[in-house]
This record gives sequence, structure tokens and C-alpha cells, in this order.
Amino acid sequence: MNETQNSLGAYLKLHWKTAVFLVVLLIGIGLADIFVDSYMRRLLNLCAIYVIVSLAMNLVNGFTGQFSLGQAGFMAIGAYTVAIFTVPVESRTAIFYLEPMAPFLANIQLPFVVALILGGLASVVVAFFIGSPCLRLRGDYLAIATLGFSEIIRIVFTNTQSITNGALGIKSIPTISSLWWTYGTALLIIIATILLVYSSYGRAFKSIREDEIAAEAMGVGLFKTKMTSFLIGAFFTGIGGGLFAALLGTVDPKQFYFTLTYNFLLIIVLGGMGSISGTIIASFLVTLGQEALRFLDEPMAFGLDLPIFRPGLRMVVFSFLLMIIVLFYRKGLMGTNELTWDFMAQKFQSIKKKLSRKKTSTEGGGK
Amino acid sequence: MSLLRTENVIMQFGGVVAVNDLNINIKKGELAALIGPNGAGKTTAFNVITGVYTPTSGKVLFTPTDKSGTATEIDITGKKPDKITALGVARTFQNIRLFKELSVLENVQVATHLNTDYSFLSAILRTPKARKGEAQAKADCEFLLERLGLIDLRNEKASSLPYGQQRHLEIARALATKPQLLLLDEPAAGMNPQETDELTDLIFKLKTDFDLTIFMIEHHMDLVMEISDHIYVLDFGCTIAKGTPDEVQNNPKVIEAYLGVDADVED
Amino acid sequence: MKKPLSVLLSLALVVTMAAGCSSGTTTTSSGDSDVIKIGVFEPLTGANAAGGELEVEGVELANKLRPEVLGKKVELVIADNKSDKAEATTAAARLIEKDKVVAILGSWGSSLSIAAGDVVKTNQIPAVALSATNPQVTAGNDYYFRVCFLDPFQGTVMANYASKKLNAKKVAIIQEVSNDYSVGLAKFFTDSFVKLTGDPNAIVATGNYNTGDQDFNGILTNIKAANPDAIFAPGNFTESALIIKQARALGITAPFIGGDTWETNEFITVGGADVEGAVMSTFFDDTNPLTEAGKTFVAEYKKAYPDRENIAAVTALGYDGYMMTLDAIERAGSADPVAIRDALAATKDFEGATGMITIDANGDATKNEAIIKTVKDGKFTYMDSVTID
Amino acid sequence: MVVGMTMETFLQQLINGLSLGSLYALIAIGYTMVYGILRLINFAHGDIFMMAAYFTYFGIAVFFLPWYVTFIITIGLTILLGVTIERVAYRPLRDAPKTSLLISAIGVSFLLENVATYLFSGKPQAFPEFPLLTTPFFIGGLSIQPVSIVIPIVAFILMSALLFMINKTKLGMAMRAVAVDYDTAKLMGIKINGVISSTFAIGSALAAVGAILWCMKYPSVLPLMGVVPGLKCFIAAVIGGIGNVKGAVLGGLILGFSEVLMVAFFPALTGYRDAIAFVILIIILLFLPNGLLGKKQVEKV
Repeated sequence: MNETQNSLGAYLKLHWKTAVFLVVLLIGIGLADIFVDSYMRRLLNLCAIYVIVSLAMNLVNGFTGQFSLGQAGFMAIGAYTVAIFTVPVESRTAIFYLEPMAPFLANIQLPFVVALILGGLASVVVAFFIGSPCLRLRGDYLAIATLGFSEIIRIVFTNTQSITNGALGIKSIPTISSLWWTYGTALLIIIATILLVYSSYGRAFKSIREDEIAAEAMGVGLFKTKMTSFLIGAFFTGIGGGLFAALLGTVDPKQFYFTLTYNFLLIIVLGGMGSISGTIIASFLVTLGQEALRFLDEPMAFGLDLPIFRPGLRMVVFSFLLMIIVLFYRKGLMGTNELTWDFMAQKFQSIKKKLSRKKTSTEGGGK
Repeated sequence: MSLLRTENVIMQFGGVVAVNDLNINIKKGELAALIGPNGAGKTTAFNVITGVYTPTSGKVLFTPTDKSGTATEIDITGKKPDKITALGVARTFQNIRLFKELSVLENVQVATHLNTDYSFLSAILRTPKARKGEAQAKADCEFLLERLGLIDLRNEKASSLPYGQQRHLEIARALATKPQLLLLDEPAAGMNPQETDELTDLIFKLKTDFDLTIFMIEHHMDLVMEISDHIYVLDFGCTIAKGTPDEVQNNPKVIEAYLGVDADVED
Repeated sequence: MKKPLSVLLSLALVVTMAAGCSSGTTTTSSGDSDVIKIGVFEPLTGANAAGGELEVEGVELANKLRPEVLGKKVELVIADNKSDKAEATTAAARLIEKDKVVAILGSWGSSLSIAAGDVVKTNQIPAVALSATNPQVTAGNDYYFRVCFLDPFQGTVMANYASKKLNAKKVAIIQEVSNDYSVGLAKFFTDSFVKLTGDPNAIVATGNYNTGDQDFNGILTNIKAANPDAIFAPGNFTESALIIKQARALGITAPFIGGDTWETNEFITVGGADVEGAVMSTFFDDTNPLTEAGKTFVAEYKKAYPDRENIAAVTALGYDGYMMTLDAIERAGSADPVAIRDALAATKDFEGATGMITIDANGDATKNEAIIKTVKDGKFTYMDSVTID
Repeated sequence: MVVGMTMETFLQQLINGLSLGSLYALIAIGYTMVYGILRLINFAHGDIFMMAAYFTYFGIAVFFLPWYVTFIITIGLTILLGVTIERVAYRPLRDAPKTSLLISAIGVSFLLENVATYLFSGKPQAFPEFPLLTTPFFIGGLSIQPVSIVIPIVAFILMSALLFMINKTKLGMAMRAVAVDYDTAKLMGIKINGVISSTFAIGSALAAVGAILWCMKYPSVLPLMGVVPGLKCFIAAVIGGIGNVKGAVLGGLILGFSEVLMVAFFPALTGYRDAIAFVILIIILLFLPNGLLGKKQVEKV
């Protein structure tokens, strides 16, 4: 191995565009953090959380090819862990007013970061128990079993009054509003995912997606590898859930109905199963798009009182879009490609070529 | 010394006996071939050896040599395919099973995964150990691609390669697992005579250079007769003959069951 | 190998884009225009849509009657919180930041109001809950008020009714375990009923169900075996109507009693003949308005919706919430949110359609009167009004 | 915690379990048929069921058609819906990766739910009453609604008819052939599209019958009413061995009885009732991955 490649200088030389870009990105987040209003801030925070959870889902579904639908459940675990451990002790009696909090938890309060990581780890533990039976099974059973588990988690949280406060949920969770929490975490997770995907482990994930039998014949342990991916995904999702709880300041079991998972499914399908950059773009498009399409639910859209614009239309349009993508743009925005400098240069070249060809062809037609 | 032995292996699917009482004994360093008409159970035999199927009864025994040079016989019957591969058995597939969306290089790199000695955490953190491992694996893979004449295509998608090169890539990928025994399932299928000749040479060279033992299913009789040390003939799941190419060629059962009935198979 | 890190490009692009467009939108609406915007924060889709629509009707009716305050036009901005908490916080933030409302009304469903609580608190925009009866809505939040009574009060009312009017000694409870309202009300009822009867085992059976369940035969068969004098089943009207239907089919004859959420047309259409005689507590009765404002409201409602048979209590509360807020703006003499908050907190003896409203230190309406209604001939019919001190 | 369970209560619970289980069984058959042939979890099946309930509601309560006409129209429309879904959302993806097909199924389910919410509002509609079938009669302390007896009978008749069709008719043979080996069946000259469409037609018709009976017993119609029954019936099909009609019926009954009996014997756990289906699913998958009556599947290499 070449020694110089290890040094920072050499790395920067090789990836100077990326380095510059990262700096610009950080400055961008900093500026946004100072200047955006709280509505936009909330949306941007939500975008970052969606990036985290979708990326985790894509790691399992897109890169490893294991169709898992348990995102809502893992988010719930992360969210509740943060909620339970960060709610100020003094306000707990007021919140748990139907049944007091279980004594072994009632006086434990942890710093946000600790609770956040604990939430990720808790969801890893649960994922291990879910994964052990399910990851040995055929793919489509995994889908239904993870969906089922996510429902079980919700039902359990509804019924364990003294720990989760049941249907009442937990409120007064200390909130985060700075973009740095969510974007910082998202950035770390994106980088970790990139490094993972472009490592031997990432290639093992992809080989399973491509052909399980061949992967196994090449020495890739199916169960172990699937499990690694599943657990990492669960960890990230738990973290995403924890941030979600801290963003909203309140959690209750209904938030984690399994249809929540469909949001992330839409994102990874739109972005491209197996594309990190696609997932990131799609997370923003979907989250901001859902807000932007609000006018569809308002009867007075465009100043016309059209009866077709009424609550519910937005979701119809949304689910319709999902169908269109699945049926006609099966690979989503990016397929399994990434938005790298090379990729962009290539695209740019091909567009340029197309344009110039058009030009010549119209000229030719003119003669 | 025998490298791979099977003892009375029977593989049954419902009422169908695909492999019946298979007894093979492959010695270290030899090149053995498994022939027989279509549907004779050859690929099933491979699948049993590599762990894709667990045999209904019987044993598969493999004697790998470890780093210190000691050889121990291990019962690999019903072990998971990846465990068997890790012990030193690699294979190619009759109907080509490449990782289509991955690049040529990545295809081969996947096969080095079983030799990674760092955790996924060090992979994420890119620890010196992980970097070193990755670089080493990459270098190994590039070396293999060089040997199989695919180095210039390393960044192409596997699915975009022409058929013959896909077969080469399958071999490169199998070699990257650092096998002691290589199972080739019809490596020359679909190749023209010239390509077949080249492949024959290549297999021979690889065998010596990588110190391999090869077990091969093949329909091209020229190839089989030219390079095999030992041949097993399967028909309807049963071993009807075994021996050197000469012995097999002159075995009346083989001529009747195989060559006699389906003579144009040699093309 | 490609340069994987450059993947991050997309992230920056969109962040800067988003930051760009947000700064564009915020500057457009200015503070000193000639309209005062009030946000209506209600579920118009999802599980709570029916309740949300009824409240919006009340708010819109009130807005029609009193479209101006301080010489400025009042504009309602209706935001759908989709019966979903995550949407709720975004919707509330949107009303405040994007639409620049000075006050918010809503939402049906306590948990949605609770979710919005932090948003209104940190942005210092007053909010008035209309029918959210959970104590948590206003607890520890200086910016949330309400015009309805609370669950502990309602639970006590129904326990009194069961004990005194029905002479019940043993009661069975069926609660919607995934619904905070239902669980809370069941708990307050239990406490109060046990105290009234002095019998710690007065609750003879408890059944739990989840929102959306349709089969209750299992729970009801257990309850039938326990043979209670009455069954308290607060919860969503759909499930409650099915519960009563199935109970009657099983031959359970004990009377069913419940809370304010039952008072919807769907309860009667789904329940049919079987919900006859079901008893519930509620905020308002259109045949017996308690105040002059109540009479005006009923008259105007009948004018606006001539084909409606009865008026939901939550519609009256929607009306009250709007009127009380406008009253506070007038008293504050400005459309400054903090001034409105202070005026709301100082509300005393405001005459609403549902009674006289005084806001206490918690931000709750002190109401000591509840209406008891029953279903008679397919209509919600006034039975009694109960006062508890 | 069993509070003095009497024989009467127990029998009543058994009746409850039988009628609920039979309803699950009817819907589960539709899942099993589609899975048997396409190897696809038809996520939209529960929503097809929901649409059938709306068709019946509109026929009787809005257009005042006689019930028998409505039932025929409902079954017809539901078949049309099911076949259309297959045509539009599944057929173009038949050669695509499994995941795409599964996502498409989820998409259809999501779309139907949202369209129904948009068109019919989230409010429940009251399903018309059928006093003849719902007025209970009493045997001792037992209360029995006639519909509770009709449901298992209908389920049994339909199952038998279906088994006859699958085993004895030409279409049934074609279905079995497609289920075993899609490509070979094609080579044998079987019209794959026709067979698959028929499968969806039969599955949807069963969903329609299930919806009508369901609504007679639980008379409210909602856009999301198909979600939970849909999931549970899929689980019922897996428990019995997916792809197997008898298995679906068995699974449905097991699920119905387990739910009701859990409520009967452990009243304190009633809040966990919806979880029981998933718990059984996991246990079955762990110990009998092919379900109770399913066959082992061997993957071709």
C-alpha cells in the first residue's frame, strides 16, 4: 500500500472538490440555522430526520435487498427511549397522572445525547429478536413479519401505562430546534453509510441483493450479513426516532402507525433503491412536497371554489405519484447510481452531446 | 491424499432421486471431471458438495490444508455454503450467477469478504487495519482480473460483459475466495472451439499457478478427455463409470448410456 | 473507485435551496395589514375528521356573524392537522410562521392540541382549545386556554349519574385503550364512582379495545357474565355504536353511558335502534340554550343549516372559542398575540353559547354545569343538567 | 385471571370465535390464491374488501336497490376492480424484481385507502340492517345471531366449491400448473394472463362475499376498515400454509378462535388482542415456515 495515501494532504488533493463542498455545506447549514423562521426550521429538521430514517431503510431494502417494513416500530423505540429518559423528573407526576411512572424509571434522567444513543441501541436489541427468525425466511415473509412487529411494538407501548403512559403519550420532552442536531446527525449517518457501502461489508450487502445463492457460494454468510445490515438500519432508525421525539416534544403510540413506514418507502422508491444520494434528494422532495401540495386540500385553491379541492386530495395525489413511479420509473431518480462528480460530469457531457446533436439535426433538416 | 470424498450420497426431491449413492474421491492436485447426459444429476451433486442442498443421506468429507500445512478431514455434510467456501471449496455456476449490477472489480471483491479480519465498525471508521485489508483485497482482485484478461473491464457492470467474459469473471470470482478445490460447472458452455481451446489452456495454467484441485462438469468431450486425470460418469443419478479418460471412453456402459445415445453432444 | 463523499452535494443543494425559498416567503406578509388572521387548527382528514368538521362549522358561523374586530376584517386560516401529531406540530408552526395568525382555535382531539402546545408556547401565540377535555392541554402552558369543561369533571358527572339516577352498584367499563380521552375519562369515572359507592370492587369488569376494532363480542361476553348494572364506554362514536349494537345482540340489557364524543349523527346512524336510551354527558343542548348567546347561536345555525336536525355541542364550542377570542382582542385593543393572551387569561363571565365562561389560573374554563342527553327516537334529547361544585 | 367462567359464557365465546374465524377464512382464501400463483402478497386485498363494503352500502342505502341486485352488482364491481388492479398495477411488473411488485401492491392499497377517504370522507357510514339475519335468538342464556351461523356455512360452501374448481376443472388445473412452474406452464400453451385474471376475479369475489357478511355482523363502513382484517387474514393464510385453500380456512379459524379465547380467558390482556395474530405468525414462521398445511419449497439453482 502506498504510504502517502494515508496522509490528510494526499486525501485532500484527491478529493478537493468534496472537501470544498463539505465546507460550503457546513456554512450553508450554519447560515440556515441563523436565518430561517421556525416553520421552515421545523420542516428542514423533519427533512433531516426523514433522510436518516430513509437511509436506514434503504440500507436494508435497497442495498441488502431485504424487504423490511418495520421503520415505524424502530422509530417508536428510539422516540420513546428519548421521551422516557429526557422528560424532566419534576414534570413526570403531571404527565403520568393516570398511573404513576414505574419506580425504576421515575427518577432517571439522562442527557439528550445519551438517551438518543440508548434509543438506537434499544432498537438494535429489538431488531435482533425480530431478525433472528425473520431473516432466515423468504423475502416477502420478512415484509409482513417486520410490519407485524412494528404493530406489536405500538400495541405494547399503548398498553404499558406505567412506562410509556399508554395512549396519553409523553409530552414536555425538551425540544431541539437548532438545525445542528438533526443535520449534524444526518451528516454523520450519511458519511457512515457511504463508508460502509463502499467497504467490503457494503459489497457483501449488495451481493446478497443481487443473488443470494451466488453470494453464499462466494463465502458471504447470508444470515450474518443480513443481520449486520438490519441491525445497523435499526440503530439509525432508532436515532431518527429519538430526534423525531425531540423535535415534536411529544410522543404517543398513534404516531407510529405502520402507515408511517409508507412515507419512507415512497422516499426510497422515488430516490432509487440502492442510491444514497437519491434517498437524500427524495427525502427533501417528499417532505417539502407534502407541505407544498397542501393547497390541494384547500377548497379555495387558485381563488376558485372547485369542489375537487378538498381535504384528502393531497394524499390521493401522493399515492398516485407513488404508483406512477413504481410502474413507469421503476428505478426512481437515481437507480443504483450516485451523484458523484464523475456521474455529474458524464451527465453533463451527454446532455451537451444531445443538445449539439439536436442542433446539427435541425440544421440538417433545414437544408 | 484425498481432498474431497463423498460417501454414499443420496439426494432425493419428493419421489425423485436426483443423485443416488454417489461415491467420489478426488485427490489433491488432480483435475477430475463429472460427465453425463442432461438431467443426470451433475449439478445436483455440485449443490450437495457446496452445501446448497443437504443430502438425504450420506456424507461429504473435505480435507483442507491449513496455513501451518496440516491437513484435517472435515465432515462438511449439510454445512452452510458460505462455511464450506470458507474452508476452501469454490464454484462457478452453470447458468452464470454474477452480481449483475455490480462492477467487474466489485464482483471479485465480494469474494474476498470472507477473508476480512476487521469488523464493520472499523470499516466505517476506516481504521488503518481496515484500509490495509481493503487495499490488499483490491490488489489481489486486480491481480486475478489481470490473469483472466478482464483488467481493462474492471469498472464495467458485470451484466454488460459478453458471455465468454462473464464465464471468465465467474472463475476470477471463485478464485478470489482462495480455494483449494475449485468446482467448475460447465465452464465452456456456449463457447466456440477456439474459445474452448483457450479456456482449456487457462484452466490448466490456473491449476498449476494457484495450486488448485479442480472438479469440473463439462460437455465438451475434447476438453474433458484432454485435461482430466479422472472422470466420473453419471446417469439418472447413478455413477455408471469412473476412471481415467481412456478407461471411461472404452467403458461399454458409458458408450451405451451416454455417447451412444446422444453422440452429437460433443459439438 | 469513485469519490463517494461527493454524494453529499445533493444535501447542500437542497438545504440552500430551501433556505432561499423560506427567506422569500417570510418577507411577503407584513404585520400591519388591515386583516387579523386567526388560525383554525383542526383534523379534517383521518380518524378525527368528523369532529374537526363540526368545530370548523361553529367557528365559521361565528366568523360570519362577527367578521370584524377593531375595525379590521378577521380572516380564518384553516389548517388540517390530519389527526396526526407530526402533522399537527407542522400545521401549527405553519399557521404561526407562514400565515402570521395572532391566535389559534382548536383542535378536536386532546392529543393534537397537546402536540401543538409547545409550538404555541415557544412562539407566544395564544391558542383556545374548543372541545379538548384532557387536563394536559392547558397544564403548564400559559398560552393554551379552553372553553369546555375537563375530563375529571365529566367523569364525575357520569359517575354521579350512574350512582344516583341509575342506582347502579356495579359498573363495567369498556375503554378505547389507544385513545387518551377514553382512558382518561374511564379513570376519572372509576375514581369518582368508587368514592360514591364506597365499594372498591364497584367496577366489575373492564374491557380494552383499539381504535378501528370492529368485533367486541369477546369483551362483551365477559361483561355479560359479570352482570353489571350499567356499562360506561367512553370512546370514539363509531366503535361505541358497534359495541352497543353487539351488546344488545348478545342480550345485554344494562344501560350504556358515555361521554361527549358520542354526540354525532354517525353514532345514531350506525347504532340504529340499539343506541336508543344511551346516555352521555355533553357541553350544550340546542333545545335548552342556557344563555342569550346560546339562543342567538341556535337561531343562526338553523338559518345556515336548515336541514340539520340537531346541533353538535362541539359546534357550539367552536362558536364560543371564536367569540371569546374576538372579545379578548377587543379588550386587548390590539392584535398583538401577547396582549391577546393576557386578555384571554383575564376573561371573566363571558357569555358564550354553552354558558358563562371564566378562565381560571390554569387557562381552563370554569364550568360547573354539564348537560345529560339521551338518544330518544333517533335523536339526541335533553335529559338533565347537572351541577357539581 | 378467569372470573368464574361459566359453561354458557364459554360456549358463547366459541360461537363468537367461529363466526369471526369464518370471516377471516373467507378473506384469507383470496390472499392464498393470489399468493399461490403470483408469489405476491396482495396488500390491496383488504382494500378491495373495503371497496366491496362501500359498493353494497351505496347499492342499498343510497340507490335503494333490492339487496339481491346489490349483492350481484357488488360482486361484479369488486371482480372488475380486482382484475383491473392486476391488469394495471401487477401485470406490467410481472418480470420485474419481486420488490417492485410488492411495492406496487402497497401503493395500490395506499391509493385505494386515500381515494376512499377522499370520495366517501373519513366518517363511518351505517351499513343497512338485515333484521332477518341479525335479530338474535336465544337458546338458554346463549344469544345467537342467524348471521353467525350463515357465515361459517357460506365459508364452507365456498371453500368446497373452490376446491372442486381447483381439482376438477380445466381452469383449476391451469391454475395449479401456473402455481407450480410459471415458465413451463407458459410453454405448455396455458394462457397465463387469463389464468391470473381468473384468480384475481375469484379472490375478489370472495372478498366481496366476505365484505357483505362482515358488514352484516359489524355494520359500519369506513375507508380504513380493510387494513386490520387485511393484515390478519394474510397472517391466517400464512398460518395455514400459503397457497393452500384448506390451509387458509384452517388459519382463519385458528386466528378467530385464538383472539376470542384470549379475550375470554385473559380479560386483562384484551388491549393486546391485535398483537396476537402477529405473535402466532412469528411462532409459526419459526417452527413451521411453510405453515400448517403448506408444502416445502425448493429453490432452483
